[in-house]
Amino acid sequence: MTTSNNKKSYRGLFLTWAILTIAGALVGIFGPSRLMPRSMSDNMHLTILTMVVFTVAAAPVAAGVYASALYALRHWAHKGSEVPPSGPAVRENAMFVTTWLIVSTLLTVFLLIWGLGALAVDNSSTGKNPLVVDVTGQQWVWSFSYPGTHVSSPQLYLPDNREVEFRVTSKDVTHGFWIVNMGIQVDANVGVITTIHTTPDKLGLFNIRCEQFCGLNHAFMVTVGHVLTPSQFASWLSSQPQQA
Amino acid sequence: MSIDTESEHAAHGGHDDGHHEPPEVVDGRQKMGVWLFIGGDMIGLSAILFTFLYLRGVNTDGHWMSMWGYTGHPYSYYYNILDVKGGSIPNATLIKVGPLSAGLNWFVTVLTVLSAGIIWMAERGLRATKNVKSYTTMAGIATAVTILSIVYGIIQLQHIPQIFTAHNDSLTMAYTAYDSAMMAVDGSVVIHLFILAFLGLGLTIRSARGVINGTKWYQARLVRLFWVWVAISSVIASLVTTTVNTIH
Amino acid sequence: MNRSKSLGVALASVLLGGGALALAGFALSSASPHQAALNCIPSQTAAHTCSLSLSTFPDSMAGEQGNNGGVHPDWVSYSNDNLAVPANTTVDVTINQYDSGGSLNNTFFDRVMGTVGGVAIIDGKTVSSVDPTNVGHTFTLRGIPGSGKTLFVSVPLPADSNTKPVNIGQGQYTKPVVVQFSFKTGSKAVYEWNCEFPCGSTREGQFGEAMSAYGYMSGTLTVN
Amino acid sequence: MTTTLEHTKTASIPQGGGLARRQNFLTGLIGGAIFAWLFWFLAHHFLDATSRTWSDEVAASVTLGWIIGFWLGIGALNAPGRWLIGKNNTRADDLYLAGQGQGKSRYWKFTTDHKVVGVQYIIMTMVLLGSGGILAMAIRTELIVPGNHFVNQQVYNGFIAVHGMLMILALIVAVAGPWGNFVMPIMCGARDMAFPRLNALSLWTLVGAAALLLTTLAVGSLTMGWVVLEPIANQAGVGMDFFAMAIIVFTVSTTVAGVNTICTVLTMRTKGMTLSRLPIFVWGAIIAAALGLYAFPYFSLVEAMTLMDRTFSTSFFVANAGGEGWLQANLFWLMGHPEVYVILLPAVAALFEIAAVMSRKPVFSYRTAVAGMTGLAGLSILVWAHHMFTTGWAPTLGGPFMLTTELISIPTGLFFLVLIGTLWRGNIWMKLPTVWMFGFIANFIIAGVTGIYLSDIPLDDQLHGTMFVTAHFHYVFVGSVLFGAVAALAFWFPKVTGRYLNEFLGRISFWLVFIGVQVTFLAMFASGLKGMPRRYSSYALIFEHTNFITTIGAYIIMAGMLVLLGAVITSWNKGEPSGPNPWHANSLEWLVPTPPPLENFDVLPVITEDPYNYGEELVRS
Repeated sequence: MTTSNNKKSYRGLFLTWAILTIAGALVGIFGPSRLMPRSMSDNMHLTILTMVVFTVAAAPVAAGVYASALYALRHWAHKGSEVPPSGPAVRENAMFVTTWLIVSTLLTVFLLIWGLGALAVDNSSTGKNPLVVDVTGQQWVWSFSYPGTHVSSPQLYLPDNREVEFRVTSKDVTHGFWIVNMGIQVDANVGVITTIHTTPDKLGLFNIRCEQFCGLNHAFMVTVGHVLTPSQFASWLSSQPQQA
Repeated sequence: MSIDTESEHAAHGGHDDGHHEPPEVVDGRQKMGVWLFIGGDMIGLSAILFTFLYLRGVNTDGHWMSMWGYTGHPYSYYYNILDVKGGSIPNATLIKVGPLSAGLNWFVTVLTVLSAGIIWMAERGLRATKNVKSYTTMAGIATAVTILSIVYGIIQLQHIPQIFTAHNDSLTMAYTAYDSAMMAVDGSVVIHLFILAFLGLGLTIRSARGVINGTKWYQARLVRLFWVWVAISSVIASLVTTTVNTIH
Repeated sequence: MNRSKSLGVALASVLLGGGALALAGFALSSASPHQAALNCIPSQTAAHTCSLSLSTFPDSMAGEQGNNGGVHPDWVSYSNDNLAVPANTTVDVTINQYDSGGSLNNTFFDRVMGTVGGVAIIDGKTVSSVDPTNVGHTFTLRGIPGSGKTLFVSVPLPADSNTKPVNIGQGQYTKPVVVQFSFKTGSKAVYEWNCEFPCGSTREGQFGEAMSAYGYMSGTLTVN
Repeated sequence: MTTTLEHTKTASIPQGGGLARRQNFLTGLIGGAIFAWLFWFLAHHFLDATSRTWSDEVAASVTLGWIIGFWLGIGALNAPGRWLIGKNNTRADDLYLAGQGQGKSRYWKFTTDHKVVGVQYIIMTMVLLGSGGILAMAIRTELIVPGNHFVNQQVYNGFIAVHGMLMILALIVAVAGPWGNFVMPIMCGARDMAFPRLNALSLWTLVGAAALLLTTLAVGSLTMGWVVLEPIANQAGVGMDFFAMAIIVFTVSTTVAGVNTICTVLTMRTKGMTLSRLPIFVWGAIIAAALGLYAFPYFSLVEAMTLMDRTFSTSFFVANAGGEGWLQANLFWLMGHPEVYVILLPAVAALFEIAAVMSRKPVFSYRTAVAGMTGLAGLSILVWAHHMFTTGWAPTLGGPFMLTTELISIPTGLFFLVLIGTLWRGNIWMKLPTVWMFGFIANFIIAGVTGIYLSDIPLDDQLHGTMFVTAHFHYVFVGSVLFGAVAALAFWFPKVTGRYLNEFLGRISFWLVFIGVQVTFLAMFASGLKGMPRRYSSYALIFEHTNFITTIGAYIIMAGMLVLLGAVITSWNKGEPSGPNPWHANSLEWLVPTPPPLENFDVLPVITEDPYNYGEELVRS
């Protein structure tokens, strides 16, 4: 293979890479957000954004591997039953290895910085008058109670735009409390209270599913929740039967 | 791969050479094998002690050595009350079991260390004096000491107190977190002691039959390596379990 | 081997293997118990109303588990597990509760929830909740058909403290507590129901054995 | 190339020899059955005389009886017994144990020859993959439409637990078992493994464990997932006792095999086989073995504790008695994450080997390859809590574990560097192993990228416990490890049988499995993103389409694997003859006759350079 040929064909490699990168980035931008459930909280907005950013960041890397593999197949594949002649005896290429290491380290550092930043945002709490909800998992029913009100319910009702702190526990085995539309989950453990918090910012219906295997009817340990306006929430709360 | 065919026959005289490796090569390989098994066993011990310390660490609210339930009677006593007479058992009380006897624990450990010392002395004697008879005797003594430590190890396991708990009409037996962890630690020690007893018995018989002797002592050394490790692990386990045993 | 022969091998592998797998699947499927459905009996008097009658037993001698109580004669059981009701109908349920009881581990379930009027009739008395320390079982129905519509019904069944003996099947029981309630079904869906009183006997939450096994203290409600 | 190495002189076949020489798999089964019954009788009599069904104590006793009886029956305990009474094996004994002059029957015996053990591992891998595959098809059939129509949810829960564990076992042994035993000692220039009897012990112990695991479904309800989640494992039926004992027995097998592999590589290399001249596959095998030696003690301990909770009423995982479910999660994942690399590394190393031979080039950056594998193994023991991000255990450790987890992408990236670098400008011989290797490259990048999502805690808070995770690790295990394993099978098949694995059938199989994997698991990613949790026996209508596609894809994979099975069966005896070195490779396993004679080498070779001297001046032979 002559040098000019090489240059020409490496252009092909670059083109394949570029096309695949763009395709990957497009999938990243439009794919997950289409598939993922309606976002109803600050955490879920961040989750979807992270998904998009990571996919776009991964696209050139994956495209690089695919393009090289396709390029190798296109140019160096040797068909037939006879053994091909030996290739060039290249054992090392310090430049290439170093570049690869630097690039992959930089990418990892980027992922880490983004991840730690997102984690900090995810965990940050406004601390302003959060609504506390006690969540109890029992095979295979969720129940929610609102401390200080004697109200409990098999469905979750939340006011809009107010931070909610969930205190999650279990009566029997480990369950996984997951608000699908709010991007938060934490296990419900026996004898332990785990907490998570989020701030709903869209009105409407959302799904709650158990994401930790909990036995016979695990698939049916589901319920729904409602985000209401603060006044609707107050009237719902007062309309509920009081439990001792 | 390039094979240097010139030196092949120079290095090895006959045709059958290499099928019989020199004994010291085989011995070295077996020693490495024993060390690797000891390495795996070290992970096992650390995992057990991790369990012990983890359970200690999470039970800061008094559940480490105590539990709501009943004790003092055998299972059948409560079973009769519940299922035969149809009554209800009295209210559960908070039972504090307290730490197991550190003396008994250390007694088993000291016996293990003693047997390890004997087996080490015996091996040194064998290599120095080539006297197989005294080796057989000492290996026999070490085995007997090990069997004694097995007996006390089992006695120790039997001293772990059972507690009965009842919910509605079903009665269950249980152990506190401390007792559970102790059962893992002591159970592991007893299983290791069984292996030592087997190995000690083997050394005794083999040296009595002359398979182990003044020139072929390598197996004695391999067994001693493992034996000393078991003794050390027993000491480590006892150190941890008898120092981290406050009730609160 | 030439190509056509190879293709033959490929085809044979897929057909033979697929056939063997289908057989294995059939065997697995038939080894998995599916009980015959108990259909809701339409009311003669009122439109869109039907009635279901169930029982809860302290053992398995009178339920669906067979003459000798099946593999686990001592496990608590519901009389039926697979229930079928019509869509958009009021279902009147009567449960004869023959078992003793104790304390709920989650007092949430001492309430009557999701029934018509939020009440149940227990031995003739209309109640909206019961004593949480004296419950035998619960009938708790939930599940999600997918579109956000939910059906949640939970009725506590108080413990049976009667002494008058009754014989049903091969089981000997005492006169039951009778619990009656109604709920309304929506569109077609499959729901699961189970008992939320901890009546299994393993240590974690008393939810083992009969509580965790198909066909004892749980079942399916099909709306069709 | 290989002409001067003759078959070992046949020593006279020993005649007679008593009971010990009549033991085989059948006597093992009989022994196991007798002891299982005996232990059942004793346990039932002394521990549990009243119950009509099995209690946990009885079930655990039966499993113990089975494995002891199986060991006795097959002859695994002969060696310790003979050691105890001071009898050493003669050379004739050793040769008999190695299967000399016993024809095909040696494959059914406690045979110590590493090549026999290697073939037995091939069969065991196929048995485990096959039975796990049947369960996979059952699971997908159940999920083809919403609702529990095919089996009920209790049976389904058993399927997911046993499918998971069978496949984990299958993949742990899929590359390291057959090729770590058949070719690895020859690659090092050894006559056998370091401890041939332990080698046979590890194989037959695996058989004993697999038998226990396969019976769990028949014995009772398994409501705990393959990870044996606590505290729910405390609720499961007696099948759980079989399950736990199967794992404990299995860890005995892997520990013994790991010690054997390490000792073989470190002490049995022939003269001149320095560590830097080792074929790269040997590096993968030894690093995986060392990692396994670290990881599996946690596995046996956590299962032993599960069994103790169930039989002795201890409280390791019982919260109201002072135990904790998170303890199980910690111990399990301390084992569980290294175990992923115990599975992955041999497959990757085999692919390095294949890439070099098939592209007629040296392994690109051999040192990077070894460093990458070592680094991955080292990092993998520091990442276990990333499986527990959403459990609520130690939220403050989330950041550090995210760090270690994301660092893993650096050594993983080096694998692509080595593979692509080796292929680059080579003359890539497009035979069956190469084809499957390209499949690996395509799938492994998807596995890697989706792994990055899951390592990020805010994203994991949405994706953990969903089908997204399931799809991710199936891209790792099916898309990557299985492809590597099939490539290795196609590559070394001629060395075992003297025949090629049918190229045409192999390619049909490749395309079916490759397409099937994309269809199945891309749709499964979609299910996960939409919000479908894993281990669901039934699901809401919004997941209908993606699940249907996944099931169709799974059937395509099944068809592909069946074609592969057909190819293996037909090629084994009737395939195209390959000669001793079909790929014109230079490593030692190709320079001995096919099939390699007992004890491999007539005269041990002396090595002067590594096997990757393609295109270099020094090429000889």
